[in-house]
Amino acid sequence: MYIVKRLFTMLMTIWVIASLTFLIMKMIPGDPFASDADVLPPEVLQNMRAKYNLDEPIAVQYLLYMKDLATFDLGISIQSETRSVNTIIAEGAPASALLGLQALVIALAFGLLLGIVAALHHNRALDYLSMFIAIIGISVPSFILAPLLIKYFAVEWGILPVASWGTWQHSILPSLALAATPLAVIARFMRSSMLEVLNQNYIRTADAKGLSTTKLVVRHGIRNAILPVISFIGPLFVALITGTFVIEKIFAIPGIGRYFVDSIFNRDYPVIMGTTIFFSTLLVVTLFLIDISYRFIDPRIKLTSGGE
Amino acid sequence: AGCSSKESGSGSNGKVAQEITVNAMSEPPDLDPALATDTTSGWVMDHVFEGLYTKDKEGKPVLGTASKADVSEDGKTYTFTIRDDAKWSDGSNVTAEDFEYAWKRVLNPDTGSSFAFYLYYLKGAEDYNKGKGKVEDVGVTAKDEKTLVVDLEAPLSYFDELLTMWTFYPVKKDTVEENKNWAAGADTYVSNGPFKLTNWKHDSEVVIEKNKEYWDNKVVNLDKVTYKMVNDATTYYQMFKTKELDLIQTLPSDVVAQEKDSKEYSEVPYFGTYMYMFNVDKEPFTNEKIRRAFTLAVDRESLTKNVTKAGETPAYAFVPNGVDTGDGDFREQGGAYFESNVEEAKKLLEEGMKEEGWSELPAVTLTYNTSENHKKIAEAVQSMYKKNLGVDIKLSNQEWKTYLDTTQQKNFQMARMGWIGVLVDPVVILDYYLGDSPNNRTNWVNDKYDKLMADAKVEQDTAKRYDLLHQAEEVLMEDLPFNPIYHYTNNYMTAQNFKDIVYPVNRYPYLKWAEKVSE
Amino acid sequence: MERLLEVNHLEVGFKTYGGEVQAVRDVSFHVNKGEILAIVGESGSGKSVTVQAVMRLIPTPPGRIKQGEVLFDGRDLLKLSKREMQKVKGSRISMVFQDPMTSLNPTMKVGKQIEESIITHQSVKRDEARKRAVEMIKKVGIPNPAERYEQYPHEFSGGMRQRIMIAIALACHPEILIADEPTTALDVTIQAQVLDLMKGLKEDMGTSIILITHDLGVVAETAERVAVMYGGLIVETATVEELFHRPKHPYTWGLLESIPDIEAAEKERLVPIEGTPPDLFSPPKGCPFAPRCKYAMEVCVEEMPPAFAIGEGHEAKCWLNDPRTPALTELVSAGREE
Amino acid sequence: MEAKRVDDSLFRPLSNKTEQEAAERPSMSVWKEMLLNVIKNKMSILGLSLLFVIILLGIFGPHLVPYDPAGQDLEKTNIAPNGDHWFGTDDLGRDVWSRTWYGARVSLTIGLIAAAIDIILGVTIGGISGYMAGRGKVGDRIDSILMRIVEILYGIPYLLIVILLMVIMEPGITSIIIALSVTGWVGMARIIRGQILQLKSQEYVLAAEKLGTSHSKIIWRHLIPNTAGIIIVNLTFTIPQAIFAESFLSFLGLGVQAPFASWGTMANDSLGVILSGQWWRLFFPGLMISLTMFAFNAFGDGLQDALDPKSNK
Amino acid sequence: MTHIIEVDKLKKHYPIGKGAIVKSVDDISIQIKKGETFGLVGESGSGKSTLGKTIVGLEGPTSGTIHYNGRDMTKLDKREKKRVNREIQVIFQDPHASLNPRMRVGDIIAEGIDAHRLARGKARQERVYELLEKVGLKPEHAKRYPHEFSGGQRQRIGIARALAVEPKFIVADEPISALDVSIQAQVINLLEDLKQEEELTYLFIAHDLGMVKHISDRIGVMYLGRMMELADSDELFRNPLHPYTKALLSAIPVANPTAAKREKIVIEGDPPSPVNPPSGCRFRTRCPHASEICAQQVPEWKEVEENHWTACHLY
Ligand SMILES: Nc1ncnc2c1ncn2[C@@H]1O[C@H](COP(=O)(O)OP(=O)(O)OP(=O)(O)O)[C@@H](O)[C@H]1O
Ligand SMILES: Nc1ncnc2c1ncn2[C@@H]1O[C@H](COP(=O)(O)OP(=O)(O)OP(=O)(O)O)[C@@H](O)[C@H]1O
Ligand SMILES: [Mg+2]
Ligand SMILES: [Mg+2]
Repeated sequence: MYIVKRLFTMLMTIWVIASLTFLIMKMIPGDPFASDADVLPPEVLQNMRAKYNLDEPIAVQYLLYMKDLATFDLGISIQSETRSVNTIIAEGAPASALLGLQALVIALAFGLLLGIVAALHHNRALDYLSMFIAIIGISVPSFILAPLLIKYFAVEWGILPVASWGTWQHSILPSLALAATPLAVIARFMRSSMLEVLNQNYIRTADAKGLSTTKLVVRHGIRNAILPVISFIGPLFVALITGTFVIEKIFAIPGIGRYFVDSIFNRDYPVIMGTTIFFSTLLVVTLFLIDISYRFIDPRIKLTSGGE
Repeated sequence: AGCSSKESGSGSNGKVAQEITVNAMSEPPDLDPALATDTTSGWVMDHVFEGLYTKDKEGKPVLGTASKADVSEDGKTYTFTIRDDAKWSDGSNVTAEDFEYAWKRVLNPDTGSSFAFYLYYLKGAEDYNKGKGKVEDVGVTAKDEKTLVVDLEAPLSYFDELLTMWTFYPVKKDTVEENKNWAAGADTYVSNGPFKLTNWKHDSEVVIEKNKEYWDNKVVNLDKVTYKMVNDATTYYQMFKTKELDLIQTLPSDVVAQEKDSKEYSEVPYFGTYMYMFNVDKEPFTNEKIRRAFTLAVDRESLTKNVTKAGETPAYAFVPNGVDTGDGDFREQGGAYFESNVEEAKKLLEEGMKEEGWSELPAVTLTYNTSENHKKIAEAVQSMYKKNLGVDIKLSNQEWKTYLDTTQQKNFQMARMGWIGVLVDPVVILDYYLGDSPNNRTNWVNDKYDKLMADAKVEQDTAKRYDLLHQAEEVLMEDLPFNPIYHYTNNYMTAQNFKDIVYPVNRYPYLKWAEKVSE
Repeated sequence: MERLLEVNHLEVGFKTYGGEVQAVRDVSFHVNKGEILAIVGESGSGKSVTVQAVMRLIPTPPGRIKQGEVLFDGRDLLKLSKREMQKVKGSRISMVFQDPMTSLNPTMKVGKQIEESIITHQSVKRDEARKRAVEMIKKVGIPNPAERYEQYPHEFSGGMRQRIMIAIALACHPEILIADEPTTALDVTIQAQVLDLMKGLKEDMGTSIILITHDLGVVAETAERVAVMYGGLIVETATVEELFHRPKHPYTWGLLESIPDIEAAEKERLVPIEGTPPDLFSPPKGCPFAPRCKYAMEVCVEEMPPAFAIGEGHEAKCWLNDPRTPALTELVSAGREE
Repeated sequence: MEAKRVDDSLFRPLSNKTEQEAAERPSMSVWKEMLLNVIKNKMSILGLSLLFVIILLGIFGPHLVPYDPAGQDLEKTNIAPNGDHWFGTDDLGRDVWSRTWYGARVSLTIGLIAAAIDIILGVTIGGISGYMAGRGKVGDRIDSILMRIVEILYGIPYLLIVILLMVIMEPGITSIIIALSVTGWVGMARIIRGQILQLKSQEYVLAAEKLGTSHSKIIWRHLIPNTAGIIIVNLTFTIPQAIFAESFLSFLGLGVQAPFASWGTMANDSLGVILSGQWWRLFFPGLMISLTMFAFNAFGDGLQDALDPKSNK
Repeated sequence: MTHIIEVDKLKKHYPIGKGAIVKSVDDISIQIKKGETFGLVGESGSGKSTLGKTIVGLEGPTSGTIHYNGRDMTKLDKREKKRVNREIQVIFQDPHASLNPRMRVGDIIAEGIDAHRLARGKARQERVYELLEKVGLKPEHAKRYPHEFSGGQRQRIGIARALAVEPKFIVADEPISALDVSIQAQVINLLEDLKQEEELTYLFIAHDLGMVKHISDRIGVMYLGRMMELADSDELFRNPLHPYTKALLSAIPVANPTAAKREKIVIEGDPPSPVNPPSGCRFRTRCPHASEICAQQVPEWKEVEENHWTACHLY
């Protein structure tokens, strides 16, 4: 019952997001057909408008869009008139998702490790070292980190290709650049909540069982400390797997990240809507799963008052 | 490391693999000649298609798919004969009907082609495209399989040049009719140029290979051209450095200084002008003297040398270099219309203010569209006004489409704009400030200018025509509804093992004759 | 008799912003093989800290074992490497913690928490370990062991959690079981059952037990020897009989007096020990109990009493056992002025 | 036995039997104690002093040199740090030192604003949502509505919102604040909600409820302080995020307008130096961001320790 | 004497997944008189805490009703609810978990005062000091944090906190099990004194039967979610009727190592599960006197002697 209700709310949420996006999209000035090459004669514009139903009143456009949306038809891109939005997403999503997942795995693995090590060495050298790494990660954004990585790994040392997509080597630098900041944040979160957990009595119990530090942390520490990290990576996960404009641009990766931005700059209405719906669907589903996962992580958590 | 495509095929019997990897910057939005509006798509299509006319190594229009072009006395009717050996990449013949079909398709309102207006020179074309006329009345007919007759509304001196544009390329009728989305992928793509499309990985690369069916395939040396889509300047520059790319353009401005002397570096004038438009209906630019003051106060030499740095030519007029009048370059003939002069500018500003009765100059905001470079230039200009005129102007930027909207609504005082001629002819440039041009956002209307331009367009005598155009430009530069800053330049870096790459003034490098001479 | 564990001159302190808490001061005691030693004493007197120090579970920082040795099987546990200590903890010495509510991991199934000790120290298969864990749950008297295995601590009643703690400690058949108030949350029947279980271990396997408790009834019924703690010190050690019948420390007297008489027909007011325990930040230089002692003498506040040997295995740190002490009646009448 | 050495005369009843006063530890106010704890923590003092220095330089830095942060000298572009230009000059010949400290004003303000938004909106909304979840039908609904709002704000493309704001507002600090307020807090809200969900089953929460403590007090006095560590961590990365967000907004035309600098825009404008080698243009603003972050983190760690009464450091 | 609390057919069931239900409290009816101390003992896990929590309203009942001073607790308006909530307080079993580690003791105690606006400023502080003294702590302690106190002291903080709102009825869930005997005695004395001074009523849950006997006027015995026996405390100890009560009393350890160990009635068999309790009498699977009827019929809750109730087929 809870699930059914949640599913319904999820659909509603997506619908609200889509509608608001539609509204804002139409509110901002700019014409998809205006270009720097020429200003088009009104009749030519009219021809093209008609092709995308843009000559209808906004309410009608909205209804037409929602009707198509109901059949999962996201329309045709205005910018690339031969490509449907569905194709654009289908073709771009795998690269973005692969990259995002890779970055997430890196960020999680090293972030957690760094955070745990810092907590175990609270206010000692390793703690400070991890803080140092985290600060670099936090204060050097990917748009600076990426060219630096390229400069050293690809140009100076020649161990990895500069950019573009295809082999696994191509994915290393972008994943690293993408992972750096989340890694740092995860490390800080983990450190903070791990410090709290390590003070708890049950850790003492586990210690008394003669567990090694590793097992102690893995079995008793992580699960109790990971909640903030889980909360944090929910939206992050969606943002990463749906691609990042900056990284995809710098590394020339054929993902969909750039469409989120380019479509808006180009006023490519169908693509704006398509990417937004794609993103928000993933988002809403992920956040739902995160909510569910809270219960699995900590069985004491009660999300709703109804009997479960 | 990494870039596998280059290595493959090399090495066997010592021959150099004829392959080149170039940077297209971004995904070509459309490779359908009827729909494409951008230079990236144009770059690819220029290589895979060929129009009735094509360009030679010097950039002059020469016959391409047509073997013969007859013009009627009145200059309004052209009869083209299609080459016998003109073939589609699938081996079938290119016919006059293909051309007729292609052009009418562009004009069909349902196609929604943005560039349809380039075909308005054809008889009945405008009416048809605007939904007022019939398709039968459009002035293009295939007389027989190889003969194409074209009727123009009025004689057009640069029709041959116009026919090299991709909007006039033929498309294979059967293919297009069969599959609406024929141009979306390499499998269904049929073309008639020196190369053919063999692979299109969206947002990643387009691969074209030598078209064996092309009538003039002997002159084509390259077997394969790969267009990568690397948008980030820092990245493609580094890819060039690691030899992942053989040809790049528009270097990151910070590296131009250090690459200037390199053999791989080249600068090619680009047929366009970077300018600040004045809104002549908004104070203080209602005053001509103040416009002039603001124009003279910019030190263009310093700006291009120290700020933009990519070899741009300081602009003292509107039409850039590159138009061969048959009697020298149009710009050279016209010369400069003013020179930067701080003293003069100060004086003019004072006079202007006195004329208007201002004790204080109304606040000025310079608007530009969001971009690293525009920002830098605007900052430099801002500082020059402060230093040279003692005027503090404000800067404001907007994202491109919003900016277009704002400027179109004439909601600005001083705004950046760039204008590039699709065709290398002064008309294409000067048309910009016609009183009824939708591009003219300055509110400046001058009947004399419009008249001179109209006369020039119908003038059949070349020398007279250029003279009229010079007169028109003089009128424009007298009133100064805009402040020309510089004429564009494209800069390139090309790997030294290629020869015979052609760099046209208003298109991207042409690779038809290019050859790789060593690994 | 073989001394399995011997603690000598143990001192433990905790740094806090106000100064150092001297939680345990010069504590020495021993446990023989197969013996049950009870530790009783004031709340906050350092019982838990003492036994935690034995297992090196003092949180460091802020805590620190300042000196002393803990000899187990002839080796000083305080000098073992971390790894060696891990081998001892949980398998040879195990511990039931005082606070069952917070000493169980809230996010781990109860069964897993038991199973974990088994797997850590014995090379058994997972199924086998699981079976043993279920058996342990059953042994401590919790119904439906198989289902309970799957539940989380917050779904257990207080007493059940405490029994889970016991199950964890007993899972590996340790040589020494340290039980810190293991039955406070249990009703008497289950308490009896659990104590029987522990006694059974002692009898069958020769396990030694250190039992911390407040319930003197439990002490009387279970333990062989008793150590009484007050203010970070062991103030009296004796066999159970000696302690109950011939206590030699006023604090012990107070404890024994506080027990309500269950047989009593009418209600009397309970007799607590008046006053408050010493502040361990700056413990008095003399006997910590002196301020609350009815029989305090000048010497008590001035000098720390030594351990007076009273009889076989019976020691008390109280000046009253000094031959120079006047009669008790004299002390009481003179001392009380109110 | 050593007992023998004790003076016999002491064996007499205690004459003035005063109850021993427990030696009292210094008792002080919550704030004073926290302050003391912060001061005792070397890292947090380091962080605090660093922050102080940065702020001082933000105020006085530009005046220490004779250069206007916006003043160009096109003949002196890209000069490496030297005695005249301590941090060198940029590609328009402006003094990087004065721009850096001028930028500090903008960037630090933005950082503080973002932190304030995070606390005011993020913590409150997350707190309410987490606390209300599972508290009857009404509670569930409140949680659901708040979280749906969060999802919606996450879901609508931010760029679109920014462009809309740009159209309806003048560029400047106010616009930045509004732009940051739209979504700047949602991450914090989600995280705090998660923490509260976990915390609120604690018995002391039940006890407080039983005593009749109001919901808001339970949230603010019992729950939020126990998430202090996480809040601090989240703030320490909200701040740089906002500093870079400002450069993004400014780039789009919503924020600080050229020629005025901020660390974010300076970094953004000088990416090219990675290729061309005028490292100082990127390094100094970058270093300042990093140093600020170091200061915040060190201070934050110290604060976290200080806020936790159990960690007696 | 009037009843301050009337519990009628109260049930509290917890679903534990897979459709299983723990019947923690199953059909319990008791009345607590104003001013009395009602002792509650029983097997660990028999539902004592659950009953306590349900009465104070920390858990909603699955079914059944609770009346406070004759009013149905579920049918109070908002203002009344606030008042009733204040008048019914709880002392938690776990003095560790029930105090917020980040709040000072003074603030913890004053929490209820603030919530109900009972005092402000100086008066509030005075009140806190007074409460601290009342429970045997010192005013200086107000500025310390809970973790700086021993278990016994913390428990007293919990008591002071409950007293702060001038309650009428207190559920004390094992308030003394964490304390040493001497302090237990202090706390018990304290509770008794308070009862006199403040006219309190207690529901006192504990395992230490000696203490329970000492403090309670009446005692109820629970087993597996049910009430088994209920009588005046002396009566119960003197004359236990139910076999479970008998077993329980016999198991009390005696603080005398040499006294002849009393014969303990050992309860045979495994404890049954609250998920799937035995039919009829819940104790029958382990009862030495179980007969056929015990399996078939739920024994009636009857007053066997005056003020002495039990649910057993033997009577
Ligand atoms: N982490 C700590 N920080 C500061 N002081 C501590 C810490 N742990 C224990 N103490 C102090 O050490 C002293 C001894 O505590 P301990 O827990 O050993 O008492 P106990 O005898 O077990 O009491 P109880 O019977 O109440 O459990 C107490 O005064 C306590 O305040
Ligand atoms: N939140 C819960 N979820 C599931 N089961 C629960 C929950 N709380 C209590 N129970 C179950 O209810 C039963 C009664 O628990 P309760 O805490 O009332 O016992 P108790 O009589 O207080 O025992 P103890 O004396 O050990 O504290 C137990 O079987 C317990 O497992
Ligand atoms: Mg203890
Ligand atoms: Mg209980």
